[in-house]
Amino acid sequence: MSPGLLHYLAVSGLIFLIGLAGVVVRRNIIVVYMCLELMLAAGVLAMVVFSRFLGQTDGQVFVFFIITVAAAEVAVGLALIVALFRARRTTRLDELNTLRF
Amino acid sequence: MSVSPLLVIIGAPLLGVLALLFRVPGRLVALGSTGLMCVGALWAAACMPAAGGMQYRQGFDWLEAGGIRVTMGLGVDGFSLPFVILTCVVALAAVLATPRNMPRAAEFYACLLLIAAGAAGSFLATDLVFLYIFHELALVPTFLGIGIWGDGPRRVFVTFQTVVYLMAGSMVLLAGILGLLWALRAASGVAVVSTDLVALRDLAAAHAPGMAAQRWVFGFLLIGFGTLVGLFPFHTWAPRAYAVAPAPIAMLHAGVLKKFGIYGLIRVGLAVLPSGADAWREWLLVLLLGNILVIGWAAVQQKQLNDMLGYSSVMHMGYLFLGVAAGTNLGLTGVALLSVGHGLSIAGLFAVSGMVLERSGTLAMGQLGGIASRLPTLGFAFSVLGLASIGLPGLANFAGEISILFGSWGAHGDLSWGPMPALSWGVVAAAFGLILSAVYMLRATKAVFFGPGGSVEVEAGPIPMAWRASVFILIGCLLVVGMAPAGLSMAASSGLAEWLGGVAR
Amino acid sequence: MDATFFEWVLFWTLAVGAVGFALLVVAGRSPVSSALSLACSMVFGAGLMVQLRAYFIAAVQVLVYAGAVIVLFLFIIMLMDLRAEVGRRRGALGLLAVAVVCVSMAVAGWRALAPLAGGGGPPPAAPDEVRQFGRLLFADNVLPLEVTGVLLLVVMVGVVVLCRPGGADGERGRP
Amino acid sequence: MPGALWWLLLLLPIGSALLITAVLRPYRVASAAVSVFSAGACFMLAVWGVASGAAAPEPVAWLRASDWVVMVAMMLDPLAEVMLLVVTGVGFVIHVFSLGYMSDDPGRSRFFGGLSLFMFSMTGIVVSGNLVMTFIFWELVGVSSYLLIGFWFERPSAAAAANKAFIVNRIGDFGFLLGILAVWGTLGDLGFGPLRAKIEAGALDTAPWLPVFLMALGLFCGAVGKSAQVPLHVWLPDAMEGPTPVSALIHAATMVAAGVYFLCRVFFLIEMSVPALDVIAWTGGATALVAALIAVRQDDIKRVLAYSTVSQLGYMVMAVGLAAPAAAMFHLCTHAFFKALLFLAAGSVIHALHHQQDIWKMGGLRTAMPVTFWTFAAGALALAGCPGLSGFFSKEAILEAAHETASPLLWLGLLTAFLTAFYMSRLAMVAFFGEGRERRAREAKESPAVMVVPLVVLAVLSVVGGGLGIYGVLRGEAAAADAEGHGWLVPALSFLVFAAGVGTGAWLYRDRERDPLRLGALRDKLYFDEVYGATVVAANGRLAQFWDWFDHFVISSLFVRGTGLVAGGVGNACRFLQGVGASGYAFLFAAGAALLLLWAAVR
Repeated sequence: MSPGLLHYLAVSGLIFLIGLAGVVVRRNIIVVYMCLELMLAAGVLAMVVFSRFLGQTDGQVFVFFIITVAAAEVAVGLALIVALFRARRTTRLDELNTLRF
Repeated sequence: MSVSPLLVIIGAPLLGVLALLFRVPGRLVALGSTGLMCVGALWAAACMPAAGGMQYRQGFDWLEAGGIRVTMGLGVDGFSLPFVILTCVVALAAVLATPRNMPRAAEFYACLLLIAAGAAGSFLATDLVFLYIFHELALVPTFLGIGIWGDGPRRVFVTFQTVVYLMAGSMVLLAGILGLLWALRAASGVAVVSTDLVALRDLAAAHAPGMAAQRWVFGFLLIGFGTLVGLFPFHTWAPRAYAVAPAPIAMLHAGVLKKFGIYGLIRVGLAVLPSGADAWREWLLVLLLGNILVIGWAAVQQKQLNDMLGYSSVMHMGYLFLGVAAGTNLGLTGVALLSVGHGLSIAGLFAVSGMVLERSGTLAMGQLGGIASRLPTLGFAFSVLGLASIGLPGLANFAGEISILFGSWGAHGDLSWGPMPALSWGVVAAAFGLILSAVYMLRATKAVFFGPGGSVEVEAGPIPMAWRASVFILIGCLLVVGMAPAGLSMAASSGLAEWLGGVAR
Repeated sequence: MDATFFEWVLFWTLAVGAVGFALLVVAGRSPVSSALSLACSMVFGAGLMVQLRAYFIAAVQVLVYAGAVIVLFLFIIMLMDLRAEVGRRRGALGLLAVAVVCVSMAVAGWRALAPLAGGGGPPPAAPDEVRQFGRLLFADNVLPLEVTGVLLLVVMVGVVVLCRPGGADGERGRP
Repeated sequence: MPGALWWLLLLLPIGSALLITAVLRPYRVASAAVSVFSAGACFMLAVWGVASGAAAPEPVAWLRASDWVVMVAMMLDPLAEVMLLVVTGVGFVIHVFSLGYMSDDPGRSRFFGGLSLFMFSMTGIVVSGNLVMTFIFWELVGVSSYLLIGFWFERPSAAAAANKAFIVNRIGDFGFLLGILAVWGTLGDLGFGPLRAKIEAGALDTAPWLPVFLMALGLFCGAVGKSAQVPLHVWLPDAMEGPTPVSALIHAATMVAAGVYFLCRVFFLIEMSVPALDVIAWTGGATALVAALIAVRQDDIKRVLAYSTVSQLGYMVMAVGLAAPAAAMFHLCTHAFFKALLFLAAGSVIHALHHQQDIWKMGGLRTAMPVTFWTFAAGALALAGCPGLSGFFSKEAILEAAHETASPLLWLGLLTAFLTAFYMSRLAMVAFFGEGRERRAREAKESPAVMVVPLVVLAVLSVVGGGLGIYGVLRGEAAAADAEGHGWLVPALSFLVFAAGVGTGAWLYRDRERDPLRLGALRDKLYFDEVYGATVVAANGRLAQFWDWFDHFVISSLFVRGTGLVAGGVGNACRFLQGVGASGYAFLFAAGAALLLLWAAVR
């Protein structure tokens, strides 16, 4: 009995949680961003797993679009981080609280 | 919309406010509009038939949404006539009592006129929603008046507290009104409830809401109206506000606006929710005794003249609530009479205390003294008005108080030889309140006006003629109503009989 | 030792690899090591996909995701010559809170997905899987494809504007 | 006389009062003239009305609600007519006297305004036809006495005395009002006529004794307050702060008698409760004795007369308690004459000595002011009960009533009579005999005619008052016949007591510089004021402080400000949610998601 749906989902869930923990714990904005990508990757993995186990390739088409959008998002995010870095000279998340109460 | 006295009464001040927007001398406009109001009131009184039903009904549909139909309606009947006359007379007196050198006079007169319009409107409105709207219209300028022209160290704090307190009261009242409409719709099953008072009363008579609903809704109405009037635990805003308010604002608010709560409670509470009123009777009795006795004793202890007047005004509200608790026709007629009497006398007293403040710079009774020897008019006016407010026969308050005491004696209980009903014990305590009122009023008269002279230098000099006219008008009306109250009392009692129908025993 | 045993060995190595490197991303001291471990994690993920016979997606993931995105990260890190994070770690209480949240999500997920357990491996891949994929992509979903294209164009213009020496707001010409 | 003219009795004085206060205040002569004219006209009207036996006018509705109406009605039976004559007569005489007495006072117009207001209210009480109307004029009389006592309001003592008088009266009115309410509640009517008819028809026969007792006690409360009976008598001696004509008119002749008059008016109601009668009788007796004792040791001439008034009022109330209202009214009438006379004589002495009121600073006035002395002597003898004068007959009638019911009050009455004779002879000896102890006493001259003539008129009335057949009118002609044959015991005893009193007084106080009797307690008015001050007034003060504290701190600070603080606190507490920083937001986001998942999973 080869590895079933649940196992794959478990792996993607684990990766998702690790990403989430990273986002919350880490202070450096770049690393937070990477963890965000990690969560996204977990999502992609789950999509592929479901599409394969349900036998339809729609899932994979959808994944294709996800990856494209993710790429676009990374580009914009990093551009923002660069602009932010130039303006504030820091990447520590705690110091970026001008909008805060 | 034919020209009727009611339009004159409400229109005059509103037009006055408009006129004040242009560079028109404020005092002239204010005097003109309040004068017109009095003419309208007299016109309405003159043409009031003996039947006492709602006269001059006019109005137009204003809003129909969410299951209620609101009509902007005006009308006056025997019961609301005394209140309207009181509003117009006190408005005129307040304008006259305003000192000439008032800073930003035009805005001040605008505030006065708005309060007068709001108060008159709330007594003339024949629609529950407009009753509420007019009162709120009158409240806003009161806060402005206290905040801007008031004096005293904690002016801003007191204004803030008053605003929040009265807003809370209004919200509770609004909840009560909405609860009322909802309960009626639930009980009667009619799709759209017209908020016209007459329609509401008939609907409630036909399909009386359940006991629990009546108890809850009347509770909200009582607490809401009570806060606006100064029912015992909800009264703390009143003395502080009057201590800080300028005299004309205090005159108008204490004299007229505070009666709105009592008028509303009778007009809406007793008519639409009679068994709700029965349920709350004991609680109301306890609260009003708090009013009479607790506030009475607190008044004896006051050090400032305006504080004392504020407490005395709140204490007399206890008598009005006793009349409402009794709910008998005689008791409620007494409420109408005492409202007029108390309105006139407390307005006069605040006018005098305003002048005392102007002439001596302080209202601390410890420092003041001997003002009657330097300013005899002031001494005479305060004595007469003070005696009126503690129920001297021959002046209006007494007729009201005696009717309330007789109306409440033995109401809701048999009077044969058994133990006295609860309300009669309330009357005993209220009668004891007469002694308390005598104690604090005479103590104040002696401290401020009699005696050799206080430590504060009082600026003698002639009292302006306008101020004399204002006090003369108030004392004159007190005498007229006091000497011959039959006119007002018959109008009020027939109006009440027609309005409360079988309710008032 | 039949085929399933081999599959399980492959699955476990790939799974442990992916999760391990994901942990490294979070626990990594310097951002560079985090970036690299992120790349490795992506590759192991792709491996899993290969095991699932979704070859095209695996290839796309490695190419676009692991390749381009991670390289971009490295590029930015180098640009901003970040030193290793010097601030103190998050307070114990914070860590505990996060742990609680993650564990509860894990439990909730497990409870929700429990009925799916069992069931064998994935059905055999369709022979013309890529052709089918192409038809889907260019026949049925041509509109989303074009929109994505436009999106990428917009993103490129945005990035160029953002990273111009004037910075996001342009007029303050600070270095 | 047409019935409608009776209304003038009320309209004239109130008209003059309003006219004076509103218009004539600056013109002192005109206001005095208007006031005296209205008093004189009222007296003429009263005499003409009583002589012509005019019927009472139609009542007018004063206050009307749906089924309850208060009428302004007049009730003119022999009792009211006698009282009316006394009130208007004495009132007019005192108005004339005031012309002279107040001639040099700046506030004269205000004084006459007050007097007219008083005449209006007093006449109102006399002619009133129902309980509420009586209560209305009751309060008006209280207010006019407040205004007149506090006439010289610059003096703090006068202002305090005025307050004291009004508040003590108000306490009496409190009980009175409850009495009226009880009567109205149980019998359902306010007019005296209908009430009397209902009671005679047996409305109260089935009633349990306590409510009737309380009702009668309530009505008696009003009399206790107004006629200064023991618990509430403290205000009358302080009321001497007012000008002397005021003391004469209000605090001797008329106002204080209103209580007794009212008791006689509602006697048909009070007599239904025997325990109430006993309470009334013993209160009257106690008041008479206590006041007489205190009067013995007073040094201020007006204070002596004030306590004497309280004592005589005690006599009248005792008579009512002994079911002899006619005797009480007879004594009231005679007392009105000689007490007004005594006060006016004292006024004339004070006026001559430039406001000197201490008797130990006087002396030798017998030669300096002969007419005042002889009129004063006539009044004093009448008061002391010298046989043949009016006081003797009226006091004897009261003692006769006590004798008939064989109650111990007879001996108490005789003791009081002795004390009365004693302090009056003391007063006469110290003030009028011997020689002037002070310069002002030696240079005193007789008062002008306008003051002396009223003295003579009142002296004549005091002397012949007993024989005018007032007693016959009061008790109704039928009973007059058997009045004489009462046996000799009481007249003999009262003469004996009179002689003893005058004798000891004369012997003890001939040519004395100081008062030989120590009796400090009596000089300090048996410490009533101090006791009241320590108990009632202090309790009121402490209660006021407590409730003020309660209102200030518990309600306005604790509840009102408290809710404000609570609202602020909750707001603050929630603030942390908003300001945690980026990672905080992420955490909250994650926590929310986790909760949702858990909820979805568990449901």
